[in-house]
Amino acid sequence: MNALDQLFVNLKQAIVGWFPGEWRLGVSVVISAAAIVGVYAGLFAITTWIERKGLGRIQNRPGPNRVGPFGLLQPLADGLKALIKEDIIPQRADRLVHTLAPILAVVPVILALAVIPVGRNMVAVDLQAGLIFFFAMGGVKEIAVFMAGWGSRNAYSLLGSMRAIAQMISYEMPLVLSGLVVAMAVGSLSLVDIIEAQAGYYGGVLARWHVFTPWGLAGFLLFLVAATAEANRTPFDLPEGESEIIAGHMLEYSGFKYALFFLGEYMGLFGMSGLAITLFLGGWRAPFSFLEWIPSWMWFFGKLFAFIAFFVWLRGTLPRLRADQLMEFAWKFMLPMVLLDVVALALWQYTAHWSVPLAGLWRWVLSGGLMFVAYLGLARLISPRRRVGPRTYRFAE
Amino acid sequence: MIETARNFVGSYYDPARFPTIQYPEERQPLPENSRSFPILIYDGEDPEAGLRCVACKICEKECPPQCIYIVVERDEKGRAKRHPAVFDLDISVCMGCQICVEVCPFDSIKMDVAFEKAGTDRFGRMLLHKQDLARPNEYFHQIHPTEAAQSDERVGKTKKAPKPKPKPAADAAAERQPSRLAA
Amino acid sequence: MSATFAILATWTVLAALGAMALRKPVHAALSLVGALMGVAFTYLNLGAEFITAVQVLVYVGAVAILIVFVLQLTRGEGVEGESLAVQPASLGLGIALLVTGGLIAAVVFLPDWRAAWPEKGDVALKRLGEVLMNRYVVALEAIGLLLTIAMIGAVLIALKRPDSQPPES
Amino acid sequence: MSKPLDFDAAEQLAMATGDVEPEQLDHDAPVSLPPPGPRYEAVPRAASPAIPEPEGELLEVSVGPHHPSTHGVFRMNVVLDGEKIVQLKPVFGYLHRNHEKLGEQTTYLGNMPYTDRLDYFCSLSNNWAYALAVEKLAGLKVPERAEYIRVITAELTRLVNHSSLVGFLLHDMGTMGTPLMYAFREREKILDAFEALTGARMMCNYHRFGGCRVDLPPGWLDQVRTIVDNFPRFIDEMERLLSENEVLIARTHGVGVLPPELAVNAGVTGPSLRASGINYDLRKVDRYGIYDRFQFRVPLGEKGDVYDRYMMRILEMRESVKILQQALRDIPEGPVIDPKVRLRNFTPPVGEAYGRIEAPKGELGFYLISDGSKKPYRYRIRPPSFINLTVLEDMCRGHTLADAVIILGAVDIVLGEVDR
Repeated sequence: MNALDQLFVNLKQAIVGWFPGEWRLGVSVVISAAAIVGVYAGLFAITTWIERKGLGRIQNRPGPNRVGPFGLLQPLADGLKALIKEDIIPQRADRLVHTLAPILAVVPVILALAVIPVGRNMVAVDLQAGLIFFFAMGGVKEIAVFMAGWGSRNAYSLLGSMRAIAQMISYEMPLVLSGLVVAMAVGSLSLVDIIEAQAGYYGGVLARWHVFTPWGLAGFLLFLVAATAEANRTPFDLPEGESEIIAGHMLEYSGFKYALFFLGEYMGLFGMSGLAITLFLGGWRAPFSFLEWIPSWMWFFGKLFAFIAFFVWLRGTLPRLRADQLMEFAWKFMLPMVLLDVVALALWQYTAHWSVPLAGLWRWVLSGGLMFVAYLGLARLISPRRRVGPRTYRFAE
Repeated sequence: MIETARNFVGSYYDPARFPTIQYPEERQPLPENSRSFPILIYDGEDPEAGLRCVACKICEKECPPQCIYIVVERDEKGRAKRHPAVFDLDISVCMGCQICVEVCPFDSIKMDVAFEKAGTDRFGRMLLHKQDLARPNEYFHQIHPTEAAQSDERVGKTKKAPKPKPKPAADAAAERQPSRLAA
Repeated sequence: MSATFAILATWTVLAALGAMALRKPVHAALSLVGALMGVAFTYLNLGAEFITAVQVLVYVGAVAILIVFVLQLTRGEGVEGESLAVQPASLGLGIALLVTGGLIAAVVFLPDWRAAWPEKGDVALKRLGEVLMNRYVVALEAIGLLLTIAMIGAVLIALKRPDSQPPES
Repeated sequence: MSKPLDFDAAEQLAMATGDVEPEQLDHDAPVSLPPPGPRYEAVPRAASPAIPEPEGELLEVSVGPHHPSTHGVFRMNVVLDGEKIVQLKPVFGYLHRNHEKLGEQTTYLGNMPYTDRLDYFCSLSNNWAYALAVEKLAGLKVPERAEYIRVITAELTRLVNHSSLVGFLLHDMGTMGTPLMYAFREREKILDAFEALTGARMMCNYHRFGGCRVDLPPGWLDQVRTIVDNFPRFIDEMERLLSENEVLIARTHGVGVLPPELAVNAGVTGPSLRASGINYDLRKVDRYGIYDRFQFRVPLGEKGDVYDRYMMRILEMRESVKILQQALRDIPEGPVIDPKVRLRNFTPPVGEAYGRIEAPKGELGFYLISDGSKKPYRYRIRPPSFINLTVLEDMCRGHTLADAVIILGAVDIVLGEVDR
């Protein structure tokens, strides 16, 4: 069991061990980087397949089923097609900016993925400020989006990139704050420490994940919504809203550059899901004590696949919001909720050493009640129904 | 969300929720009335001699997009024979409306069901001549059995017996009773 | 001076020069982003992870975006084709010399500047927090208040338009 | 919001067109003639309203003709102030194919397949409207069974159109085509029935002057019965998926409001007009065909926004199912076409006629003048999508571009009909 759990760690150490001493650091870094790029790029391929298949089934279609068994080789065919497609740069486009943008859209995301632990002892770089580093790299993506929109010299691209940036900035606020709630609770910005803090089991069975606390549950949901927006997924996929601005900042891209943008988007999705798992769902930890025999990295990737399936499901169901509603939602709902979540955490921590009877229940009522009441109030405030009221239809005979 | 999940699961076991047909391998049976493009019916073995068409040019006149082009065959003295020298049909113009079939008093032009007519040549491949259009009566029976039986009955009424060289008489009677109206 | 530092320093200086010399405002802004990133990675090279992340988050993620946004919304046509360098050149040179001199003086006249060098590792982040929240807490709060006031002022300026409500029904 | 208008608006409209007696209109209440003169002042609309003082720079964007959400080759020249639309100019004609002039060069029968191509989602309704006009012109009677078949095909067409429209509308809102696929799943079953009946799935060319082309194939009624019986299940699904969806409500409530006065003045018909609260349905007003034999209701909207227009479609589908169930129950045996009608050399007497039906998109009318020859002397169409499109700018002004897309989607245009 332990051997399987530490399989990749030991494998890496074995390979590093073959090299002379002064080479070892370099080799270790190269292996980690290659592993991250390789694993997540492979995951990207599988995800496109899952997404197309899932959407197909949701829409009562078979999805890709021609290339390979169950269409499993479809990502390969897609990639090949993207590679051999003509790469068009608009004549009046800013060539350098236009070309750099897709690269810049992928690189920071890969850097961000490096800090997420995927298993016990399996993290490429354990930064002291890993959480902030992750968010910072997410911020660099905005520059890439701007470069793509501006460099293409297309009104739709520019509009799309402006929308995308406005959306990303607005949702970065609740995203970072809901992440920081966890950092406050744990007292560290290192993602490894955050997973460490979620060790142990309630009653020896249920894991002590943050999502099982009132502030953690609220934070998780808020984080999930913000992450959906940050990763440009429905219902927040306005930047590429094809019915309005066609493909947004990616409009003028074709061939492999377009594929790179997609790679960036999906890797961003993995990053967001991975972070949500790390912050709230115990990272690579098992949910129940009796399931601990399953290797840690399997837990991480299992949770990641669950997230991907959830996002596909969401995409198959919901229409997208309008730009101003999106902003309204971010500033009038998400931000106050996240700030209140900080208060909820404070209440939770403050009452940690209460010695009244049923202390656990009271803590839940206090901290969770705050979030619930806030949710009810704010949701009523922004609900479109409040503005128009229910409809009654008359019928003429 | 629940509704889409229901459809996701349903698509695996409920055929009503999974209407896709893997087209080139599987095909939906075409209903009998199905139509695609016109064909010319001939009796007997010889597609040239057995052609029912008498080059009356009614379909040419009635065709809304005017995709039919007919030249009457003439003998040495220049008299019109009851046979088309040229019968061209441009299926890039044809809209498959079936009006030629309805107006044809000789049960000669009918609708095919074959729809896979794609080709790489925009012009030559799409202009069909009478050799391309001619189909035996047995084929017609195959694709539209009910209609073919009715048509045979009418043709039998107007022609005493199928001869190698068709000589349809009493067009007037057929004209008064156009084929589709009796159906 | 390590090779990493040499690369980063060259990169930063080149990008900073680009920010001054490039003719298109957007190019200049993007070049500035490059310079800021160079500085950020220099911090990382020095082991200050938190400062790196904050530098990227604040300067690249927010300030640079703000700059390109402003450039885009004002279209930046007025200054297109001109260098953004300070005119006249002598004034700019003077300012540059003053800043450089100040930095050198600070380094030279600091009693023991090696003592101010933080140890690597955990200390950087933890100590930073402690110092900010204890010794300099008043200054920190004052800066926060100042920024809040500035933001409210900006909102008030932006709110000048009275009929900004979308037409309902 | 002004007070919702009632039946007298419809009376007024019907009388304005001049071919309906006022007695025919009011079938329940005692006849009370409205005072002479139009009760709705024709409010002149500025052709292109003055652009208000712009806050910043105005941006002119040309949406289309190759834009994924313009439902065909259609272009909107939009002037934007930020994201808000200050001016919107629809540009169409990319699909113009000279339909009306062509109609004057073609025989009466030869026009029938062309009417399929007007609104290619509802070829059977178009057929009916044209057949109705020619039958009025020539004074033909339609056999009982053919009338039932016409009602069945027209209502099935309405189901096809409305369900697809709901799908397209939601697709415009960005649902990745899920409702669209569900709509197409149901549409496919109806198209199969059409193919079994007429030989073609979309370009049916089925109705003839004085009846229908062929009789129903064996088993067809059972096939349709199965479809109709299963259809409410689909509508329920749609409603569960959409009508209570918070995002859909946010996107559609209060968007693209069409005031009833404007709707009447601009000649808007169909679900868009009824969504504004005006009771005007030709099936009730004209009672053409045999619609007076069926029990059905006409849903009326409240606010006239996109949500109401969407709900009109859903509710009308339910009513259509009711009509279909009655028609399928009552359909008699008998001939399907008047055997005296000549197919070739069809020459109606000299005169003129206007035949109109309640097509899924609104009032579809064909106006014909005969000079006694084989071809119509004048052939004119009143296309519902085209006339409904004229209020697009009024509905869109002040909303964002994203709203314009769904407002356009809810108008329900088919460019084949707009451009002709």
